[in-house]
Amino acid sequence: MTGFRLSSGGLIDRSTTLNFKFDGKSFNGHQGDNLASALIANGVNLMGRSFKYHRPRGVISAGASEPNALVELREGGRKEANTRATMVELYEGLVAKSQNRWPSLNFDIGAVNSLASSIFVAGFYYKTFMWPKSFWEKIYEPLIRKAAGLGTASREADPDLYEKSYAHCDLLVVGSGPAGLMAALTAARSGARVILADEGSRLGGSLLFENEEIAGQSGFEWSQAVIAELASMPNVTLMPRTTIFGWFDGNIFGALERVNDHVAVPAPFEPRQRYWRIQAKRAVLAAGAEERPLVFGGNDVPGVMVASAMRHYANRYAAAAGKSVTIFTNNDSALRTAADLKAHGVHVEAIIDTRKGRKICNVIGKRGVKFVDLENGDIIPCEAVAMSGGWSPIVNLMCQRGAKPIWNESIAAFTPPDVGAEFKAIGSAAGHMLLSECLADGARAGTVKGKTPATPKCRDEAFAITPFWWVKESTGKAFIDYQNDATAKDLPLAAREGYGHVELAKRYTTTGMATDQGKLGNVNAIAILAEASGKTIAEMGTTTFRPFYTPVSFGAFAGPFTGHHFQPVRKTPLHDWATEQGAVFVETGLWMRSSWFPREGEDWLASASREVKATREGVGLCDVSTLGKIDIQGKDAGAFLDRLYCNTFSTLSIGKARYGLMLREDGIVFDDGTTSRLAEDHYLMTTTTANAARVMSHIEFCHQALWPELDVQYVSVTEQWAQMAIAGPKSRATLQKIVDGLTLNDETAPYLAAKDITVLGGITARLFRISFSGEHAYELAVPADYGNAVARAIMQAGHEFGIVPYGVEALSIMRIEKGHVAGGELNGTTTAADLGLGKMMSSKKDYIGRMMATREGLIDPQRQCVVGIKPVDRAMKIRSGGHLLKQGDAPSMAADQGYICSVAFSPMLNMWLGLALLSNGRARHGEIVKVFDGLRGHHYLAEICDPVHFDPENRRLHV
Amino acid sequence: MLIPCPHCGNRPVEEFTFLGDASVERPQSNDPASMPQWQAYVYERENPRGNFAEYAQHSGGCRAWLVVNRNTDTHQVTGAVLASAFKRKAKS
Amino acid sequence: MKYSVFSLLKNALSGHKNWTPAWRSPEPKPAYDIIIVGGGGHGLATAYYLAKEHGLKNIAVVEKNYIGSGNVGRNTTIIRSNYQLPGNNPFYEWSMKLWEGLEQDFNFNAMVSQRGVLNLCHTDAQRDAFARRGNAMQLDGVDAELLDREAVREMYPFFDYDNARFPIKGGLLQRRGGTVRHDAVAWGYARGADLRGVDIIQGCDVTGIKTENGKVVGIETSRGFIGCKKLGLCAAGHSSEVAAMAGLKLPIESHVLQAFVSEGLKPFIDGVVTFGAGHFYVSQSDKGGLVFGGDIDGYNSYARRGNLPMVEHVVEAGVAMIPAVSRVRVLRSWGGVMDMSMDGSPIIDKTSVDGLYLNAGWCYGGFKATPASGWCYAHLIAKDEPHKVATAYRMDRFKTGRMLDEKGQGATPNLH
Amino acid sequence: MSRTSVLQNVAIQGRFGADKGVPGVVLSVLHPMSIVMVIARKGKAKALSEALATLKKVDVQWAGADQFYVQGEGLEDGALYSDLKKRLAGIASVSDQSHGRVVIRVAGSKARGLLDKGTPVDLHASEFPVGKSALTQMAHVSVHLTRTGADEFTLSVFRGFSESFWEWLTSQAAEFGYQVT
Ligand SMILES: Cc1cc2nc3c(=O)[nH]c(=O)nc-3n(C[C@H](O)[C@H](O)[C@H](O)COP(=O)(O)OP(=O)(O)OC[C@H]3O[C@@H](n4cnc5c(N)ncnc54)[C@H](O)[C@@H]3O)c2cc1C
Ligand SMILES: NC(=O)c1ccc[n+]([C@@H]2O[C@H](COP(=O)([O-])OP(=O)(O)OC[C@H]3O[C@@H](n4cnc5c(N)ncnc54)[C@H](O)[C@@H]3O)[C@@H](O)[C@H]2O)c1
Ligand SMILES: Cc1cc2nc3c(=O)[nH]c(=O)nc-3n(C[C@H](O)[C@H](O)[C@H](O)COP(=O)(O)O)c2cc1C
Ligand SMILES: [Zn+2]
Repeated sequence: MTGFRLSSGGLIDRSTTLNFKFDGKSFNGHQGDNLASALIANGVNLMGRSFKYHRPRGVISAGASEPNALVELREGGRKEANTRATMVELYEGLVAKSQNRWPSLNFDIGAVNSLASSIFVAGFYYKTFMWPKSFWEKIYEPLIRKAAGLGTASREADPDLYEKSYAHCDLLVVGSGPAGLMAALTAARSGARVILADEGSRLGGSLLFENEEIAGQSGFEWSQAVIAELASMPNVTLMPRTTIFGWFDGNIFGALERVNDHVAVPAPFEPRQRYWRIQAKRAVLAAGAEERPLVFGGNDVPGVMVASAMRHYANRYAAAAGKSVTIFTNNDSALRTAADLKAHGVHVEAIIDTRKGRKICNVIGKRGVKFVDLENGDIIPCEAVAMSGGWSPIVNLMCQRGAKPIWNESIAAFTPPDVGAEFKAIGSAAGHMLLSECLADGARAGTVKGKTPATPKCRDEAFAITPFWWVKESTGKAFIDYQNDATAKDLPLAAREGYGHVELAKRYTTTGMATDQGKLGNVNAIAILAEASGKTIAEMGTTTFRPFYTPVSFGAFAGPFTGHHFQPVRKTPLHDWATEQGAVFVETGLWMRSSWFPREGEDWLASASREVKATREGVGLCDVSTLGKIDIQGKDAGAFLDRLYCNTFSTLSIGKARYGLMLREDGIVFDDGTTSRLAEDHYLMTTTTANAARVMSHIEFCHQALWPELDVQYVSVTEQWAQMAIAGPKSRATLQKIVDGLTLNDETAPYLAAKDITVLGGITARLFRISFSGEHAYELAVPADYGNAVARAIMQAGHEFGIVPYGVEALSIMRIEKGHVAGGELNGTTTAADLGLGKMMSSKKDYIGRMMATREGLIDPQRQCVVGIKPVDRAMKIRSGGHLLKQGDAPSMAADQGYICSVAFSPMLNMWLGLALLSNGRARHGEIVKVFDGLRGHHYLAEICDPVHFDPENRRLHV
Repeated sequence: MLIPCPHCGNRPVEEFTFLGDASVERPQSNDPASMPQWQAYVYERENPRGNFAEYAQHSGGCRAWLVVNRNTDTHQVTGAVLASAFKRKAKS
Repeated sequence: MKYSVFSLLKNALSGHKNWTPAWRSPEPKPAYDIIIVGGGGHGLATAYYLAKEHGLKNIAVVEKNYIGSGNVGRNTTIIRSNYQLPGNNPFYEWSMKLWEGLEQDFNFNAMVSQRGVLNLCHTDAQRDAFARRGNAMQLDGVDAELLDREAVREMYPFFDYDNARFPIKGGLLQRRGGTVRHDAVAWGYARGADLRGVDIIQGCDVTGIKTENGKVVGIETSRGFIGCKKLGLCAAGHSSEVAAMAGLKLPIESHVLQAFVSEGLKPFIDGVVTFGAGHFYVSQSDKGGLVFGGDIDGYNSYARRGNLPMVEHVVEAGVAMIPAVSRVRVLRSWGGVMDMSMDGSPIIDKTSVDGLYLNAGWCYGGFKATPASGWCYAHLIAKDEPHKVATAYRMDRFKTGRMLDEKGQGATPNLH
Repeated sequence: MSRTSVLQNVAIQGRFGADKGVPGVVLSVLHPMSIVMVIARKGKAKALSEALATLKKVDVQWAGADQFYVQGEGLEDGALYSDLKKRLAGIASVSDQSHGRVVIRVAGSKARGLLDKGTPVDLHASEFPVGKSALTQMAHVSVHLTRTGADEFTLSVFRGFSESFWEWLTSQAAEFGYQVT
């Protein structure tokens, strides 16, 4: 317990009290606090445990880079693991728990790992756990996996809402410090569309906590005045609490807005977070710079912080890390901390400056700083240590598309690469350490046209640094990657073992792979690795920068497309009618199709069987609206279809329909369907439900890319028409009752007729005499808005004939009875011949797939082709997916003869039967094969037969 | 990644469907002797690291098939024309 | 030095100062009998087996970057042998067998972890396809189980079963499937090969292939000309590029596939699970990160990074499958460049150029193949005839029409 | 027999979502609509646009290369289609889409904010003036979008998706407060 609340100052509202819980204990803080500052103010400096050694850890930074102070925030479905206490705004009722400790944060069994730390060095696990072999699966790995991770994820669904949105601007400004504000202001004043985003809870950047002087005001006052002006402009969008997490091709930026993370529960209708995709004509990176820790023994003891963080807590949150502080630095900036702390009445014990040959060797203390010992043996008692190893421009975003940052000796840091005019770094992100430079930089970057306006006068703090990387005298552990417990010693070890490439060292030691992605530690690691490998830092270079600058919740990327709204639902025009009829619906792609229409006490099989019987014996009505319908018009429509289909359509007479088969250019069957000719220059194509979109795109390609000279136009009319199949011996009699002024017979509506008619006193309709069921059948299409009404009318008309609605289950039973191929057989690997449709392939014309279909492998007589199959034991049930073997053969893939594609229980033949693909099958009708269905532990004999199980003479088509 | 559709202007990549190498040309002949050309047309692809002319359909927009010029290494898009107007470089 | 608990303890006492490099960094010799282009999993495994199984000596692996910098070092580490076409499974099952003894074989713990691979299905058609596949696996002697919805719920109670847009109907489970520590595979093979005298040459970019009257004689590289009698291309993702150096045009497009890792979590998902109603598959690494991926971005690319739309597409599917993942955070995303072949299957074959061999076209599935690919490629290079479990991977299949198209998508690489 | 809107039981009239005074958006389903897709025959693009320019009492909206939606409210069902089929014979292919598409009007001060949640198209007036149409995707659904006023747009989607699309649209409008007329 060393931290405390300063008696005055800070951007907190002391008139408010916010109660919160950490590890079950109650505390309070003020509006304006974040969780870390409130804990410090309450004297809590132990906030978490590290990954490998379970070391006690406190907060080390004051922002997004925090590796230590990670908590489980909130509870139940709202629980968030690994949440950085430094980024959590305090709210009334906040509940947080520390992580990766058992049983408690103070006493953590896992800490024994650090005793064995001399063995648990980088990569130790690659060298052991191999004997005895069986132990890995049974003992070692389960142990390792149990140790995995830091926080625990909720198992409940997230009750909050998420949103996605797009934004566009002339200038995106990333970061709202002096550089960003100046850039935004300059651009905005010249009328540009500006977006200013900052991950912080409040705009202002470092001006919210640094003692600066701009235009005779404090830096804070100046910033608030600028922000107020920006807020008043219609062409400016201010986005606080918004992290730009990634830079993508086309100057598109990904951003996460934490809309309601600062409250216990989002307001009604409001999202928790909003994910933005920002298309920026230009963008500037005004992300500032990150202060680096120094590498020395015990640099992870709670109470050790980077110097700017310590003054950040003191100045902005009035939270002091301790009553007495030792400062350890290799550059000037830490002097600001000394000055600011003194001003707050915090005692600064000493400033240990490596440039004067002074070093802290070790920080002594377990759960808090007791004292530090120096290179000369001196000991300084103190409660906290502020360290500064220099400043690294926050180049991350600029390097996410492959460009590498450039080492700059004078500020001992990597500075951004030049990635072109679309995206420029300014201010400290560009390596400028002086406020005046940052402001000037911003003004320059914000200048859209004309000359750059003058920038306000300001006070500059001198900055100078002499790099210093590692106190080798340290006896205690000196950490590089705090969260993953990578120490300074691990890097030379990696180099020694051949993992000296910066990327290999990263992977071998896991440096930079934790939730903070090495924001604090990577440069230290690179410097030490470079030294160990006898290279310069510039030669060593950095590891690859990747999205995301800070981690992004799954929920934000998913937005509103969760649960039932994952994908849109597509309903047919007959959906209401089907619902009235008690349909059970099934997902078919995005469509919901009526699957069967159960009556009291029927399961799907009983229902489907009844539907089939009733249809084959009387009449049935089925919704087939999902079939793709493409209107194809133009002078060359016929010629075009001849090239798309393997059979011919230019010869089709007007008012007629024809079954068509389409191949892919590689000679394999693509799709099928009936296409009708409505006029000389007008065809209507139908496609399978599954391939409708692909066929459309194929048509567009063939015309636009292959044969643009053809005069042909096409558009999908799938949704314009409600289409129903009316099938069964009584279909004609039923339809007759609703068609206007036309007697249906084999002259007016012969088999394969396609004609425009009207029904129910004037409703436009198209009548096709086609049949998938094998019955005397029609398909009737009416404009979608009339669909339900017409279907109801047909049900009435058919009532006297016992009409039933039937679903896709019954449809599929009937097509299998008839041996009509569908999805199970059109599987993207079958040829026309395999499907028994080889005769359709014209030899008189060129068409898609003609040539490649002639390859030996596609005409090999041993290919698997469609056959019928039925169990020898006629009472037995068969299932799809069973493989076929010659009776004598032992089970093996080498002996595999094919498999069962589709099965159905045929109510007409009162048995299970199916369609299969069988090697050289057409020659094997009558053969008895062995069916291997090991998955269901079911092996049985089956008889191969003609695919047409029912009404082989097709008599019923014409009854 | 933004693609300049001649009809719709700059649109993001998710509105497009890609079909790869646009240098392939469908043979005219159905003579068995032309099999090698068919073979190449259907299976062999230019696949350069660098500038690339590729088929892409604005499937989430105007549905036009385009030939897009894009650098496969940098993803820099340098232009797009309608596939119907695309002039293939004569093969050397 | 041999890796073991004892060597570890011994070195601990001397402060780990005495470890020797896992592999040397030799200067390239003027010439080798065999050069393998590509220090990825397959290239290193090939060199390892050439030395170990065929007793060949004078071998080099040349890698333009650092070893494992390619897909072996950036993949989602899933191993399985659940294919359905004859010609595939014997090969992948052989690979699985090699995984099962790999660590003892090359004395490096690659953390082969057979926690099961579960593919979910959401429609009857998918279930039928799984039944066909599972039975094919069993015919090949591979373990396969068809699970119903309740059995899946048993294993993963917090998936979305009830509110889902596409309800889970069941799944196909291969218990012997699982994951392997990706980098360790490259390092283990590299160390094993190095111990057997193979020169592993990093930072050596192959820029040209030199042939004399139809025969390979060597390669031009960023480190000068290196002669060889046999040249094995193993440059996954860049196969078209290197093959073009010998005037070959391949049935391959290079595509980028993204992968992702979440922040580290306490044990959440035990095995590997793939969603059947969207592009999402996930497993949890030994460090606790959810390692996941989905579909390729869809356009030809040599940039090892993708774009936002695919990130959304994949994560939407993830949350649809596991609503509880909503508040977990995605930590990092990256991309890898893969050969997408015209039928979705690989090529292990000789080429029209004498002494030039090709190992390519692994799409997003070649990590699991690493041991068998190395084994069979080594066999081909050493004996000049295909290994019996890799005969289906000949390139002439496109000419004959005997494609190996598991998905039935045809000659459209980005649909495989 | 009269046409029934697919959204008749979905787009219930009333005031929904957050109550922040004036509703941020006002949504209305335009039904019954006559919608006809016309596509120029080869080489007839110019002839088509001239012919379309002479049309009265209907709006013509760009819908792709030499393609347009000709739309009118309150016309007799099928009349516009047969009329255009006659007028444009030989210069355009004509297909009736009146029942195939559902048109929703989105108006109000937050109309653009709402649509920004769905489309990557920049709807800022400087880029997307009144009268301009775009074909795009919103919430995984293809949308034909037209600006009909400073704060007013129409969205046209495939009928089958309209209910699902409506759910998305209203859920996204909720934070602004919306009125269905
Ligand atoms: C994101 C992602 C996820 C994946 N997930 C899985 C999975 O879960 N399961 C699975 O089985 N497979 C998966 N894969 C596929 C698998 O990673 C690859 O098929 C496999 O790694 C390829 O073999 P490789 O290891 O030899 O390739 P690589 O590791 O890419 O090796 C090729 C090497 O060749 C080098 N090279 C290229 N050109 C040259 C040159 N001119 N000179 C010198 N060297 C050169 C490259 O630098 C590279 O190191 C995934 C792939 C990706 C990208
Ligand atoms: N004295 C020193 O040693 C020293 C060192 C460095 C900086 N400085 C001072 O700090 C100031 C730097 O000004 P500045 O404007 O360049 O930076 P800044 O630090 O003032 O502001 C940067 C802002 O960008 C935000 N940010 C970073 N990444 C972001 C992202 N991806 N998305 C959204 N927001 C993000 C940060 O939260 C921060 O608020 C100057 O006054 C400079 O003198 C001083
Ligand atoms: C299985 C697997 C797990 C990974 N886990 C992590 C991780 O925990 N933390 C991390 O920063 N990166 C992780 N990565 C990503 C790597 O850091 C790196 O991005 C990836 O290997 C690609 O390399 P590159 O980004 O250097 O191009 C993981 C990668 C893989 C393949
Ligand atoms: Zn377009």
